Amino acid sequence: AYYEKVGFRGVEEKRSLEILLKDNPLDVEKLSTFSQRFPLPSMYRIHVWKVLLGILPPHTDSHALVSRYRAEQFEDVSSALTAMRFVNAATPPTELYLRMYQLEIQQLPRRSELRSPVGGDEHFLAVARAMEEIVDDPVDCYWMIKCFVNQFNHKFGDSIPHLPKSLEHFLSQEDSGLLAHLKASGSLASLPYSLWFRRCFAGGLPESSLQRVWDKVISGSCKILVFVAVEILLSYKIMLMGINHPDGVFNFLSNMPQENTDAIVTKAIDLWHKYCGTPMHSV
Amino acid sequence: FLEDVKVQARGELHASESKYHTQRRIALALQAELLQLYSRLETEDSSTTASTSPAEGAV
Amino acid sequence: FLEDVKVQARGELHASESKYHTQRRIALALQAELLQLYSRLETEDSSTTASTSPAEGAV
Repeated sequence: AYYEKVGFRGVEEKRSLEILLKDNPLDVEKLSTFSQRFPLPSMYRIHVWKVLLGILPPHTDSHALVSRYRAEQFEDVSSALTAMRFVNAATPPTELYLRMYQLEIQQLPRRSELRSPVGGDEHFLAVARAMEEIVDDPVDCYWMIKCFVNQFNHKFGDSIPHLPKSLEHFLSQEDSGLLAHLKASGSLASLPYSLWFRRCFAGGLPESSLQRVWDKVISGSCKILVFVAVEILLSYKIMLMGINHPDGVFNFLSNMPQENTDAIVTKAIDLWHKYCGTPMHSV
Repeated sequence: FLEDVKVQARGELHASESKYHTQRRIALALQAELLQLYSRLETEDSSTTASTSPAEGAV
Repeated sequence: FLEDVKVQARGELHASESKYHTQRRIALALQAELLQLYSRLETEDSSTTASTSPAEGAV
């Protein structure tokens, strides 16, 4: 039954994605729709993400040239930072990526004032650490972090502040008792919203689960983040009902067990489709 | 089809322009760093002069 | 006509790449200057240390 449900469907899906990837130029719209509806097969994930994030253009004839340009840009920035002694051979890659990003957006701090990372830096580093788990090649990794962060802020920057309200709404639909408890204990106001809605669960979910959530974020939905949060709350309901202090709730959710995360993400995607519909473009 | 060729060219041009703009930012960052270093050198030079001049005066 | 568009696109890409390479040379020159300054600063720092240490030794 499992094979029929997941395996067979998976083969069909993979075949239709392969057909999409043979298009030249690639139909970015259709690739987004596919990625909204189905999990990406892991062998194609990075390629599809690069197209959806605009790292590779739709025309496959241009991929070799553009990849070369991307690699040159990476090399230019990283060697300049080395010359400026912002980084050296011992610098962890994620910190290198942070400094590269800061240089590119003209927000590189003075070297004399190099501080330990703060606020937005920490979000960037969390995303970088997670991306590093998913992407081996440093050039690809940097570009994906940079474009993920840029696209997320650009597309969803205005929506992020509303996501906690949205979470409250859907939780009231799914489990009003749990919502009432979270409200009464004062926990609702201090859930780990930054981890959930700024870092997109980077550092909160293991990479195998995280990449299925990011499939949806990269292909155009930030709502999925709300449903993942709802499912996390529902999964740990019994535990949460027993904690009466907001700090306790925050700490538990910030370091939640990493066991059932695949199931949580699967349920979250189902819930998201239930409330927001399945994108119906033919694939 | 013509549109297609244009879109493809635009994709390549964008990637090239992105490299160029980043190079400009690199140059700016390098200049800022150089400026800082030069002013540090000047401060050190003048403090060296300051510390040696009393000795010279004594001679 | 299509050929025309392609030639134009190639021309634009060349121009952009040429701008890029010029900026790159500028950045490399700045980096070389930076390297020199760093080594000058280090020499001065070490000579400062060298000149003060005998005095300390005398005390």
